[in-house]
Amino acid sequence: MPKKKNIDLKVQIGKLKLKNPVMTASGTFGYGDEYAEFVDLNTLGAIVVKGLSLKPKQGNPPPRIVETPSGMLNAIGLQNIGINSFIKKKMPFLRECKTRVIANFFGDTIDEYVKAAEKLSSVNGIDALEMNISCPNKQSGWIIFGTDPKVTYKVISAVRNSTNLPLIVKLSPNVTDISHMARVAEDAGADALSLINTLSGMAVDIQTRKPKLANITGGLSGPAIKPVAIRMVWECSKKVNIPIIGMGGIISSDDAIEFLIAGASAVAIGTANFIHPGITAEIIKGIRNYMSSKGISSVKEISGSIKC
Amino acid sequence: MPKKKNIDLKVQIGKLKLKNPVMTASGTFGYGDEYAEFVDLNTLGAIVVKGLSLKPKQGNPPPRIVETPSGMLNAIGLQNIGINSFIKKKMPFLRECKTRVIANFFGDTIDEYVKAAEKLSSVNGIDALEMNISCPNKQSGWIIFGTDPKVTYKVISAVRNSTNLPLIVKLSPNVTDISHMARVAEDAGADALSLINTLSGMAVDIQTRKPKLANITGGLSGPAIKPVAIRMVWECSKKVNIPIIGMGGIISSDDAIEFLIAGASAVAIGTANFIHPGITAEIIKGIRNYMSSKGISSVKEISGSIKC
Amino acid sequence: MNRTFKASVVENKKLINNHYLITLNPAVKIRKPKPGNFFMVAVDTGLDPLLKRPFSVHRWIDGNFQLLYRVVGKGTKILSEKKPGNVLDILGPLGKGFPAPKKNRQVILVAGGLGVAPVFSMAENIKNRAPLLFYGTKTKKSLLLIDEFRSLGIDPTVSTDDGSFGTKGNIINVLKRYLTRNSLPVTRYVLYACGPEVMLHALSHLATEYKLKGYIAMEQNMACGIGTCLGCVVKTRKGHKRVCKEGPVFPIEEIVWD
Amino acid sequence: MNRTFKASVVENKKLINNHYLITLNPAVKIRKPKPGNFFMVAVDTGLDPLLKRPFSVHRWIDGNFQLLYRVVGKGTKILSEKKPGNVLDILGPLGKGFPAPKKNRQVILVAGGLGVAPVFSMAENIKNRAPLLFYGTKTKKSLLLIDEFRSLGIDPTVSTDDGSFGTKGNIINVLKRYLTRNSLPVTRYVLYACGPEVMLHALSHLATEYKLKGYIAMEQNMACGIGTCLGCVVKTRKGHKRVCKEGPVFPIEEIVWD
Ligand SMILES: Cc1cc2nc3c(=O)[nH]c(=O)nc-3n(C[C@H](O)[C@H](O)[C@H](O)COP(=O)(O)OP(=O)(O)OC[C@H]3O[C@@H](n4cnc5c(N)ncnc54)[C@H](O)[C@@H]3O)c2cc1C
Ligand SMILES: Cc1cc2nc3c(=O)[nH]c(=O)nc-3n(C[C@H](O)[C@H](O)[C@H](O)COP(=O)(O)OP(=O)(O)OC[C@H]3O[C@@H](n4cnc5c(N)ncnc54)[C@H](O)[C@@H]3O)c2cc1C
Ligand SMILES: Cc1cc2nc3c(=O)[nH]c(=O)nc-3n(C[C@H](O)[C@H](O)[C@H](O)COP(=O)(O)O)c2cc1C
Ligand SMILES: Cc1cc2nc3c(=O)[nH]c(=O)nc-3n(C[C@H](O)[C@H](O)[C@H](O)COP(=O)(O)O)c2cc1C
Ligand code: FES
Ligand code: FES
Repeated sequence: MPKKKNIDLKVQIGKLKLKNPVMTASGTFGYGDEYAEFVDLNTLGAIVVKGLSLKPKQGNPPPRIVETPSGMLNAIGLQNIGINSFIKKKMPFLRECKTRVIANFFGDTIDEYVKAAEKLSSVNGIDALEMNISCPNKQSGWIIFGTDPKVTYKVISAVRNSTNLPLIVKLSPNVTDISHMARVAEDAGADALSLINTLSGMAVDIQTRKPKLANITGGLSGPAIKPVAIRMVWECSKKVNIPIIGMGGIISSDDAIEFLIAGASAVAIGTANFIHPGITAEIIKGIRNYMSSKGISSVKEISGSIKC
Repeated sequence: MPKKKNIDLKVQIGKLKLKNPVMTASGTFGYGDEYAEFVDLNTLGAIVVKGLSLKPKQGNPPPRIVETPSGMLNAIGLQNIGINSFIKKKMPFLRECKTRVIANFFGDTIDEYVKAAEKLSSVNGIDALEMNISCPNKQSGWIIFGTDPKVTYKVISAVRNSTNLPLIVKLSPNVTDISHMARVAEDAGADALSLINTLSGMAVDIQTRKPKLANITGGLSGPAIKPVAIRMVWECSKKVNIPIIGMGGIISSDDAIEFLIAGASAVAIGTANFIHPGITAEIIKGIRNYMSSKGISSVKEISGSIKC
Repeated sequence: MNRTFKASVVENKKLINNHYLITLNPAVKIRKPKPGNFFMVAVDTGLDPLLKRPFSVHRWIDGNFQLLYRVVGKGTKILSEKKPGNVLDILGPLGKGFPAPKKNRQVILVAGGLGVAPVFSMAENIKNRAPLLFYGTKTKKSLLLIDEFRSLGIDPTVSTDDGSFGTKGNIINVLKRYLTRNSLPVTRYVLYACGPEVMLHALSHLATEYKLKGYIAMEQNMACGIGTCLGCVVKTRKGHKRVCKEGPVFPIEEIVWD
Repeated sequence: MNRTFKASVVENKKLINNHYLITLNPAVKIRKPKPGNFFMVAVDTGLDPLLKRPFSVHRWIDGNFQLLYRVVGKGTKILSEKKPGNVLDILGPLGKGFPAPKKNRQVILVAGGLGVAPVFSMAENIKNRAPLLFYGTKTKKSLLLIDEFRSLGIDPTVSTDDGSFGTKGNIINVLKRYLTRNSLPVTRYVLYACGPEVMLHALSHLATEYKLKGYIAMEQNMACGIGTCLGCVVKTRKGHKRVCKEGPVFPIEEIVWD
């Protein structure tokens, strides 16, 4: 196979144009600044920031994380500095980065989601919104927004009507039929889907007989969940027409390419940033090498190219 | 802590009395005979055999298994020798083992489930039935029996009415609310629950762009899924009054004890048998040592002893 | 004798690019493996890689055994980094080996690439039967064991894909030409083959065409190695059969190719 | 200078039961760590264990550094099996170290168990300030570095839980008795402590009671070590703070105990 010289890594997520398909997963890259030492942020497709809420949140008490086989559980509890501080303290830095900035956000009520979306939409330098619907809904007994199709539809359409920015909906994987939830999100006006968020899990200390996380349960991420994530991306990509950002356990460019082949248009790197803080740049390089060695000129050709 | 001499490992699953809480997980221990070389079968709490159907099944084409980080995907496709051959060829051996024999079974239709249950119930030496409801339902467009509460209720009650043996229902973990399915199973007459079955997953070969399994998707098992399994056992044990057999990623006695503390009354060892064929006996020994070092006299004291 | 045991690495030698020869010393006395048998090797102690890896027995030397392997993925990579003194968890010997050839048969050994590992073991076993060896590889550099075969009194007929040694082209064609030029009745020959699927497939066509009998060693992803996971099946004329239990060696006519 | 680097094992020595001293040689020049800084160490190359493990810098010797660690779980077990020549992936130095003591302060070092690792590093740094050392362990056998402290000119005041060496009982009580017997105004003392949570908690009570100032090094499960996962927080009077970033060393009065 001839080695390709002109490799086109550009992808488009709705109206949002990215220089390459590699983004960071929310909550695993802080607000970008901590990683500047390890990776040239300008090379990234996009930076997705830690989930934001209207007001700052303290999050859960420690311990908040525990390692599991090829994975980790986290129960950070969505600790964040709040949208106002984010705009004041973090956006000046992010605006200077030659990459896309995607603001991940959430709320306890539909109203909070809408207000957060409106506020973020008016900020110069934010290129898209990613709404996290794996959060408990105060109004319906703290059941996760993303597990009841009716509530899911309602909160997404409300947000849709309050922003003109590209709207990415991040689905909860803890459902019976993810492709149904994907269609609901598409119908409600999502421009793209992110999947997957963490699987709900738990670990117990057999010496103390106490849960290893203060919050009892937490979200499972890392390589352990990759097979579930790949399956969900594949199932959803057959059912919706909007692009999918694939994530869950990506630790190498091979993993990223696997997501693209299965149907993702872009990928996000999460837990792997903790292990190799420079991993995002290496994954971009690896995708380029793969394309070059296979004679593929545009990364778009890889997306959804699975042969079943 | 004083070392205990009298360690009581006996547990009871409905009417079924086991000498200890360690069973084998269906599909990972064949029909027991292959393991006789590696572990004294008489020491096991119970042997759960490979899932049986009325007629023999060829299963899926290869490749059927692929390794994933700390786990594996399988798409055996429920290959089995059929109930008749099982009774004729495998039961004579199993009857001689001084352990409980639990027949795992499934069907394509409710009628097949009932017939299989009836047939197995009349066999001398079978101590309990475990019905696998993670199988596609021919009558409703091949949707899994265990993911639609109404169908789940129907198939379980039908089986309940056709057997007097202790009936264990093995739930599918690929649902939004496992504790709801657990209650449905309890209402339908299950004497106990097994959880979890495998998570639905997938892997793609980035060189050929083909799924790594001929069946495209498969079931994820092994240590990778343990946090999800522990969480589900815990959630269900709070909601039902029938005993739970916990499984999913157990590879050591510490793992087994973790399941017991989280709410399981017994445990089943699956994938670990492939890695260490003698693991079941070691896990029994490890539970005994744990109890001895903690001064616990009955394993029943461990079950559900989590401190949240 | 238990088939689960620990063995310590005596030597782990790089032969050529990516190909290694590891010598293992079992901590206990183990059954002597037959040519075609294999071992499941745990390359590390953590939970990733999770499953043991299957490798054919290559040689058996005074209670030690050797495996010949190629680095293809993460398990074999880790294996290649093992040093003398490291201890590995092993299961085996497993599977059905090559059956002994009937009297008066001319044995034809066929090896493709690293299929030469078990074929050598068979050759050693039946060297007094003056077997013929047809051995194909990609290129001259990946040829292994030529001297060792010669010291068994076997002069390999070699082909390489790029023609850098022996005949250029695939070894099944070379074998075919040999058969057409030879006058022995086909019933006098018996094949023993191991190699990549595409080679075995071509060989089975040749066997059908020439009505040749013989045995081939198959590969398939494995979890247990002892017949219980049903993961390693291949399609045969009698339904799915397990490579680890009914195989890895199958009568050539039994395999159904897609 | 990049803080991700590879380092090869120079020596990995068992000191006492379960306690090891590893000497690492970075492949590139790295920043010199301060007492209280830590490194995140990848103990293996597979995906299990997945996360790097945090260890305080114990000593820095001509560009090499040493970690003193105890085998408590699977990561440290694997680390203890590393041999000279093995290469590890490392991140660091990380976190805020112990601040330099103000002039005229009498430094009191307090170490519990393996907390002695960073405390020694601090002691080495300020040996000319004639620090006092209060050092408690379970039993005589688990006492480490006594000779090394002496060679810094420090004579440790020791207590053991079982009384097998020094005073019997916990070291905070020993320190308390020392303070009650001494006439220096409390504002002249400054504490530098590392040890198990229960010891630090007791020390903080003592500090409150005696209005002592000082610094303690905290531990918490970590994923990233660089402040982004928010996994490693502890409760402080100013809300949750990250052990890896705002810590591991905190002013003693800042920590809120449950
Ligand atoms: C009976 C038998 C005998 C074998 N003998 C040899 C030998 O003598 N020398 C040698 O180099 N190789 C041999 N192989 C192939 C060898 O098992 C694989 O190359 C090896 O498992 C790859 O592991 P990996 O982790 O490096 O690759 P990865 O691709 O990372 O492995 C991922 C998974 O796929 C499985 N896998 C990948 N390739 C194969 C394969 N070809 N066959 C079976 N499973 C595979 C692995 O076991 C593992 O579970 C044999 C295979 C079988 C079935
Ligand atoms: C800043 C800091 C400095 C440390 N310095 C030292 C040192 O110098 N020497 C030493 O022996 N130990 C030190 N520790 C503790 C050490 O990190 C743990 O003992 C080690 O991570 C245990 O790993 P494991 O895999 O053996 O245990 P496991 O229990 O198998 O580990 C499971 C998970 O829990 C985490 N974990 C377990 N115990 C601790 C702990 N006490 N602190 C943080 N994470 C933990 C592990 O990192 C891992 O993610 C330090 C911890 C921190 C936070
Ligand atoms: C520590 C941690 C914090 C996270 N915080 C958020 C968050 O604030 N918002 C969100 O949508 N997802 C959050 N996630 C989920 C990740 O963005 C990602 O979906 C998930 O971790 C799977 O990818 P991975 O396996 O590559 O980590 C978090 C994950 C981790 C591990
Ligand atoms: C190869 C394989 C075959 C299986 N076959 C069955 C089966 O026939 N019936 C069934 O109910 N579960 C089957 N299972 C699921 C296991 O019994 C068990 O629920 C699951 O693997 C989780 O446990 P583990 O992680 O310990 O393997 C199978 C699992 C594997 C890996
Ligand atoms: S590898 Fe499990 S049946 Fe063959
Ligand atoms: S370890 Fe990630 S924030 Fe401290």
